Amino acid sequence: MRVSRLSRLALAAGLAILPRLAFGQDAPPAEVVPADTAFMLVALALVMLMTPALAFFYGGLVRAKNALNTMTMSFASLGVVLVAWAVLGYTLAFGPGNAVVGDFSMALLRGIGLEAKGTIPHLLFFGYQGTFVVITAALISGAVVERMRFPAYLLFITLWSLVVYAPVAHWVWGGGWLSGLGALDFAGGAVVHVNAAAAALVAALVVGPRRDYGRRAMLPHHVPFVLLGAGLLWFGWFGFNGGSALGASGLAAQASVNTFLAPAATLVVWMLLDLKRTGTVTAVGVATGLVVGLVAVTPAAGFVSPMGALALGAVAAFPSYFAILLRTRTRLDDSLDVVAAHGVGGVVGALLTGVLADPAWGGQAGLLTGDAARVGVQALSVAAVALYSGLVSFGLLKLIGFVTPLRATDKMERVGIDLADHGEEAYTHGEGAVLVHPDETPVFAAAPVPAASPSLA
Amino acid sequence: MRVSRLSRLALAAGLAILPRLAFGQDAPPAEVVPADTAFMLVALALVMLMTPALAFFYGGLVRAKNALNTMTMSFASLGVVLVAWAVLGYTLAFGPGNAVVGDFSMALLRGIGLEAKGTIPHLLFFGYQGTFVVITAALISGAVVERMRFPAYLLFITLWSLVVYAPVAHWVWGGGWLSGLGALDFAGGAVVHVNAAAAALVAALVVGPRRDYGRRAMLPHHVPFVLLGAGLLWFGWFGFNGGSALGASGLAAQASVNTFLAPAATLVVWMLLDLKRTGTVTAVGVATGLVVGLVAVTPAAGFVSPMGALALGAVAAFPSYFAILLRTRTRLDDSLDVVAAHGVGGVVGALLTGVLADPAWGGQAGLLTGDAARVGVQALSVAAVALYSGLVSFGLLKLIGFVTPLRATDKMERVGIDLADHGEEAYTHGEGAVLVHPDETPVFAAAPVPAASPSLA
Amino acid sequence: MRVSRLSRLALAAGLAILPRLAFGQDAPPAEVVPADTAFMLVALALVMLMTPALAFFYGGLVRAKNALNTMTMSFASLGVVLVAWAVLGYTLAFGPGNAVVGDFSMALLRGIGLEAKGTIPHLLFFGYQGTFVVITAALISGAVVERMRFPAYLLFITLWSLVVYAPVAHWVWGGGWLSGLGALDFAGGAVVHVNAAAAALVAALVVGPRRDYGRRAMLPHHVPFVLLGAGLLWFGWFGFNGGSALGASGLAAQASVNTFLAPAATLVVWMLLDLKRTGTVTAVGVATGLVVGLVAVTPAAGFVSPMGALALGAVAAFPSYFAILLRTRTRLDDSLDVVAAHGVGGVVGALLTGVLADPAWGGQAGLLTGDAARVGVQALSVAAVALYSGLVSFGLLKLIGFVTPLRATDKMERVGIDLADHGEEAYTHGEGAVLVHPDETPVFAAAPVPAASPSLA
Amino acid sequence: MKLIKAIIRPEQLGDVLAHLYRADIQGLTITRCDGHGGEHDEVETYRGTTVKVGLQEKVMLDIGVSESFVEACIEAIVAGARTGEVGDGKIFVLPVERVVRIRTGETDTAAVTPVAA
Amino acid sequence: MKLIKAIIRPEQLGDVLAHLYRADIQGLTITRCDGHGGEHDEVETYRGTTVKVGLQEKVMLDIGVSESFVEACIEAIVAGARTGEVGDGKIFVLPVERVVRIRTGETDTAAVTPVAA
Amino acid sequence: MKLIKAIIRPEQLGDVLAHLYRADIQGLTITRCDGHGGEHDEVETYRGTTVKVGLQEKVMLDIGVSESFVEACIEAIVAGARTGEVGDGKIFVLPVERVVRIRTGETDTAAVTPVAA
Ligand SMILES: Nc1ncnc2c1ncn2[C@@H]1O[C@H](COP(=O)(O)OP(=O)(O)O)[C@@H](O)[C@H]1O
Ligand SMILES: Nc1ncnc2c1ncn2[C@@H]1O[C@H](COP(=O)(O)OP(=O)(O)O)[C@@H](O)[C@H]1O
Ligand SMILES: Nc1ncnc2c1ncn2[C@@H]1O[C@H](COP(=O)(O)OP(=O)(O)O)[C@@H](O)[C@H]1O
Repeated sequence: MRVSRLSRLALAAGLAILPRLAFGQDAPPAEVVPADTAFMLVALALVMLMTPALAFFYGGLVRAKNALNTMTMSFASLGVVLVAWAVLGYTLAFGPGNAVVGDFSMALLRGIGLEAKGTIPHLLFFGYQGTFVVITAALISGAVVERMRFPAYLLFITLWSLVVYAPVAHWVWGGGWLSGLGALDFAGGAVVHVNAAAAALVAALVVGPRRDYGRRAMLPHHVPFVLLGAGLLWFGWFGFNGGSALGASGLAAQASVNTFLAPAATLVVWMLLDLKRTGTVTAVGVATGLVVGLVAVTPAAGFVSPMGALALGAVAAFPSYFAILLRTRTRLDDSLDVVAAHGVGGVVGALLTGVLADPAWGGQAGLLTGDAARVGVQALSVAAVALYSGLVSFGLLKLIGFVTPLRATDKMERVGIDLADHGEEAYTHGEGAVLVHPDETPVFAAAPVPAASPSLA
Repeated sequence: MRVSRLSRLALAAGLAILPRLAFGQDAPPAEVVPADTAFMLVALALVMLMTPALAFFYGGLVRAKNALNTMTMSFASLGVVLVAWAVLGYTLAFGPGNAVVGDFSMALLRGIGLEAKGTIPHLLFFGYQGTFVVITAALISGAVVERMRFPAYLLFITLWSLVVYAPVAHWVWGGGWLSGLGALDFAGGAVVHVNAAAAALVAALVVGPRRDYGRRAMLPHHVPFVLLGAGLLWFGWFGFNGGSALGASGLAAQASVNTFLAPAATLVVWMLLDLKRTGTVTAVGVATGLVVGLVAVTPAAGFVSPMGALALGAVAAFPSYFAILLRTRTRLDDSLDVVAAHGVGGVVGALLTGVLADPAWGGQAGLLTGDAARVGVQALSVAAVALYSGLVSFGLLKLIGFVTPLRATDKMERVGIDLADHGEEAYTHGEGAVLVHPDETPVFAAAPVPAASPSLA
Repeated sequence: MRVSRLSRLALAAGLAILPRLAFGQDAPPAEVVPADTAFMLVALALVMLMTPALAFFYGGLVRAKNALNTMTMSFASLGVVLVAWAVLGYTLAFGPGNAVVGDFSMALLRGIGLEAKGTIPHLLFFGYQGTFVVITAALISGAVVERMRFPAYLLFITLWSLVVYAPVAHWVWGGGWLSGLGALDFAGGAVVHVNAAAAALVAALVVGPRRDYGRRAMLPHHVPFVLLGAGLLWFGWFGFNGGSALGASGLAAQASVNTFLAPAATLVVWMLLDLKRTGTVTAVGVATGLVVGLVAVTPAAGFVSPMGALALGAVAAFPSYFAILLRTRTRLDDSLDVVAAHGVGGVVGALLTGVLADPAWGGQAGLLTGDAARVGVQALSVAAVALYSGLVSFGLLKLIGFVTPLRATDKMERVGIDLADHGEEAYTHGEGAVLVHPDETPVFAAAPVPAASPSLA
Repeated sequence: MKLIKAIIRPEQLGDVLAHLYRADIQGLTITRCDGHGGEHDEVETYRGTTVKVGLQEKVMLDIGVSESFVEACIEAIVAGARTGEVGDGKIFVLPVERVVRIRTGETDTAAVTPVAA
Repeated sequence: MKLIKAIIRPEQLGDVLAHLYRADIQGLTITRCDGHGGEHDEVETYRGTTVKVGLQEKVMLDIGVSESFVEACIEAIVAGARTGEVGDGKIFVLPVERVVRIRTGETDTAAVTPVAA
Repeated sequence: MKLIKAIIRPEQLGDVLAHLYRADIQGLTITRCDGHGGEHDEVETYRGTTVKVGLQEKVMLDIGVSESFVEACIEAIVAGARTGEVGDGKIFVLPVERVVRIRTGETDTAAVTPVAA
């Protein structure tokens, strides 16, 4: 298991590695280290930025009439999910509890102060973990954009963060049952990516495909935004993977540089596949490819060598590339390919971590270095997370469906969710818009057209 | 007063808290601490980014024909205000001087070297403070966009940074009279937000409303830019509030996590208010709400508990939300709601700091923890700053009005300030544009139309 | 030479300055310092972000039909150039080798681990240097956008990074011949900017001007993107210049604050020049001016005083401003002014470093402080780099021209490279697009028009 | 049946619409366009490149009306669009041979009569 | 020679094009526009500002056809564009005096006959 | 009075304008549009989705001219717009019944005569 093996490594390598979850178990009396705090303060900001970045990555891929809805789906997670995390989620994930879930001991942030957790203030650890749940919940939106109603979405991600994310985080990072099996998940291949992808798959199925899916061309309305989002995601991912070392250690350097190298390799392979298949290198492909590389290296960042990261990135391009091609032949309208990018990418990353883990780079052996069982454990952990996330997400969606409709009406879809659920358009010029004076109550019904008017309409 | 109390706290809590202004007064012989320097180097960059971020937040809210003008108003502050700060502003704010203003001892950066100021190099402290004056001056532009002439604006913010910002910063952070009263302003609720908002209010009144204000719909031309700006502002704000601890301390962790939690709470309340009032959650509202949360937590970040920050964020949503609704019923064309967001938000934040300040989290008591007078001091400090800023800004604008017109002509407004004052358009396709050869002097007069031509026009 | 002088300085000034290239030569047994690692982990991320930033700076300046091509040119560098750097480039630049080039000792990252290089892990140093080569190669694209074929471009920058960048980096930073002459280049005035500009000049000449160059107006399609790119570039540049101190030292503070001040001065001068010449302050000018200031301060950041940086920034505005004006009168279609901004800016910065270098700020004397020969050395280093880069780039392009055409056809240019080489458009609404079912092989030929149809077309 | 094609300033659109609605003319189609006429050219500068932009943003209205409404329609447009400065725009009246309302298939005058709901 | 000017919903464009191609009508020009008719106004809110947006996004087709194709063309448009809800749009048929194909200088019917390649 | 409606390639607009100005035709209105004709379709790919984009970017000119200028106008457009490749576009000449200059209320030929200043 990660904790104990990492501790051994820490001794072996003589490095001040700070395993992510050593706390509250067998960790030595901890003290706050300023340099680690300095790095983690920045890592907090970097990972926070990933959710706005996702808003642009996703927002550029949809049609203009749904751009704001898609972006707001990400931004809203910074509100509802983060508040839920502070109130209840954190303690369910990181409270002692049992093997399956934490407890209520730190509900409403009780007892979380500036004392050391590892080598950083506990409060900072709490905040840093909060950035993870926010982006994980937001990832799901990619499967239901352009037709899920916004209130239902808000309800879903809030509950999901408590009922799905928190326990799964507990299993892997909070001292739960998966952490006992020796599953390697450095920065959240299973907890973040596979978890979100399983929920996305189920949500896409429950909500159903867009009315035009498979019948009409629905093209990205703003590809530069996709690139902007991808660029900022990569930037933030240095905080995501590097920060998962929880200090400014050599391990953080390894994770960061691996986070730099793996997507580069994925990018190269993706461009070559594109060139081979269509004779062109698409910009959307470039953005997608590098995100897939980032996803794949996430579980591996602190366990594989830099050359291993390059190899992992290159190999990870294939399954996701073809999964995307395949998906469009199906009736599964996973609109922004959460499953192909985060699901397939996350699974491949987790398995390759089991293959490529290198005792010289993180203290864990993998298939190539003699630990044949590792890949099995990795597969098991991924399967468990996917299964749990999928089943509970299904239940949640059905439940929410009783309270409020999940699905936008045909008319809303045609007009666009921006107007329907947000009362706004992304790009306006304001011509022909008539100011409603604040005292007139805005009527949603139309202005009455004179009934028997001789006029022309 | 912040300095002395913080020092006491530092001792009491046994933490290496570095009070922002302890320098040159009763501070112990200081030494540069690498970990603190590491964090503050990044904080400098983070706060610098907030001004470009503001350019997008503001730029998306105006009409396309004024987008570049609005954005350039922010970017220009990184030029003129920063140079003024290096030449004169810093010494007026942080030079010993008297209770009202600094002196000229550090004009032209004299004597500012790499020696320690607190635990970071003095030069870094200077640079970090420079990022604050740049964004504060840029904030004002939100009240005068779409009709103030650009040269007058440049003149105004340059002088304002010297005559208004520098003294006010001296009062609160430079050892001036307000710092003697015990006013709490962690990262600039009064100095930055109330200060800018008062100037903005006056500027909106002096320059007057846009010609179409209240008569025609003037809609945001690019809401995704508003979200981009808000996202990057939040990101940079970790440097703004976290960095105000001036080191990688527990205080920085507290300030950073509070900066993460408060806007989340504001966001949730804002969305609910929106839902309740119009049945929709607007994206502009999401962006506005989170900025209001950030403003409100600014004075409080290092003085309140995380739960306090959540509460503060939630409460702060109400006054600003309704202030924005109210403003549109008035003739006050504070076009981008600087007063409602930064003024009301800043005042509410300052007062709530007085209410929620928690001795266990920063060493200062507030109303709820027994110091009933605190709220009064907070109110006084806010009022003093607002009054001074308002009055002097008024004088400055009148003065500048003698030198160069403040206000764009009707025609400029109609055509858009981008063309009028910048000779550019934000989005062009170039069709119908005729290249002027470099040797022809560009004539602003039209090409002569043949006088008695039989042709058709 | 930088190494030895810096070492002397380090002793003299009693500061923990970490000269960039002291490693593997006469450096004392090194140890990893957590605070330095913390800062450099962030610097890595910051400089990485500069390449996406460049994508927007460049992408906004071209016409909409080439926006994706231009942006992808930058993003692709994060793939191909980075992989080449890991495989071979790094060892050619930083391997011991001889005075001209490194060797193959660290090919495929052999021997690069977490041991200290200076005060940070060697692997982190490798990654940080990787960000430099990526952006340098991407800079070149500005000279050939809107008409160079994408596959040829990919080939070119990959080879260029190995055959040009790596040796030049070796000369200056890897212990090569230029580092023996005492040339000062703090963060890459010569290695990055002059180097890229020389290649750009040659590439613009070899590929030839756009068909419409000088005949038709080709306007920036999206000026806000230019500002976004400039803002993010500035942000990242704190990692570029500050990080070149390779630790969280006073030197890093000096470099960072100089990186803040110099562009501010350039901006002010640029705005005044604009105002004087055309009566308006252009937003594109603002973006360009600040980038020129950043380029100019790059070689100087760690060698000049803050007042020196202000002066340098102000002076550096003039040559680049007029170089841009001049360029449009020539047949040299350096489309995005790589030569005027990076070439002229880099040369001016290098020379002014020789003039303004201040022993009190970095330990090196310049013309004004008594070392008259310095400017000559600076000129020599710049000339050597420009010459080598220009000549080898010429050879490379000619070579690649044998393998695959460099230049897009007239038709491709007319339609836009986005469609031609990427099969995408930047902004689509999808109307009129017909879905091709995955099983139909996409035919590039048109749908057959019925030959003898009586219909109307 | 006529098609009235009016080119006006975008900032006058609101006023023109108000006048048209008051004249009971509700059906119309609007297109953004650029016009060239007797107005002065704008000079723009992008880095070293100076251009003369002879085109001004305009808005084009296409309004199908029956003969009896032609006068009222023109008057409403003129009332809303006139500023008196060069560049106010033009109105063209084109003959129409047939009109079809797509929803119902009604033709001619019936096609442009408003729905009574 | 007629010019058929049809205003339709943007989301129906694909269907309309399909019907037109099937009717062997290949030459056409499309413009994005905004329409006002009997449809309900949308209310939008931006901060404190509430606006009624009376304009709906539409697409305008300009299709030059010879007389014999007028019926087929109208039928194709109606078939592709009708949803039955208010807002489906209108078709105007205008007389054309002359058509020129720019590439060849051919005029009238020849100008709109498709190239045999 | 005629309305000349020309659909041309956007990249030829500059040349067409130059020719028109030389022919003393200054008043005109330009709209961006998309055209379909005998040109090849472009194939675009976005992730797994492949689409055929049958529409090419075009520019439409609306030019009101008095009868005597029709020939000159057509010639100017053809001169500026012809490249010889498929896709050069079409010109339609429509009859106009009335023209009004909004600024002055002048009608017909007077409405399109340029201001002498
Ligand atoms: N002959 C014409 N054909 C088509 N549009 C025209 C014509 N003349 C003018 N316009 C349109 O009307 C607008 C205003 O015309 P202009 O001649 O500048 O002003 P005015 O009508 O006030 O004299 C132009 O920008 C153009 O869009
Ligand atoms: N008289 C008219 N002239 C020009 N365009 C019209 C006219 N009437 C309607 N339109 C266009 O047709 C669209 C639909 O018309 P509307 O009257 O709302 O629906 P319907 O035709 O189904 O009754 C409008 O949005 C507008 O673009
Ligand atoms: N019948 C038509 N009605 C309206 N526009 C047409 C028609 N035919 C062609 N066009 C327009 O002209 C453009 C060029 O026409 P096309 O037939 O491709 O080339 P060419 O005229 O050179 O044979 C088309 O893209 C379309 O915009």
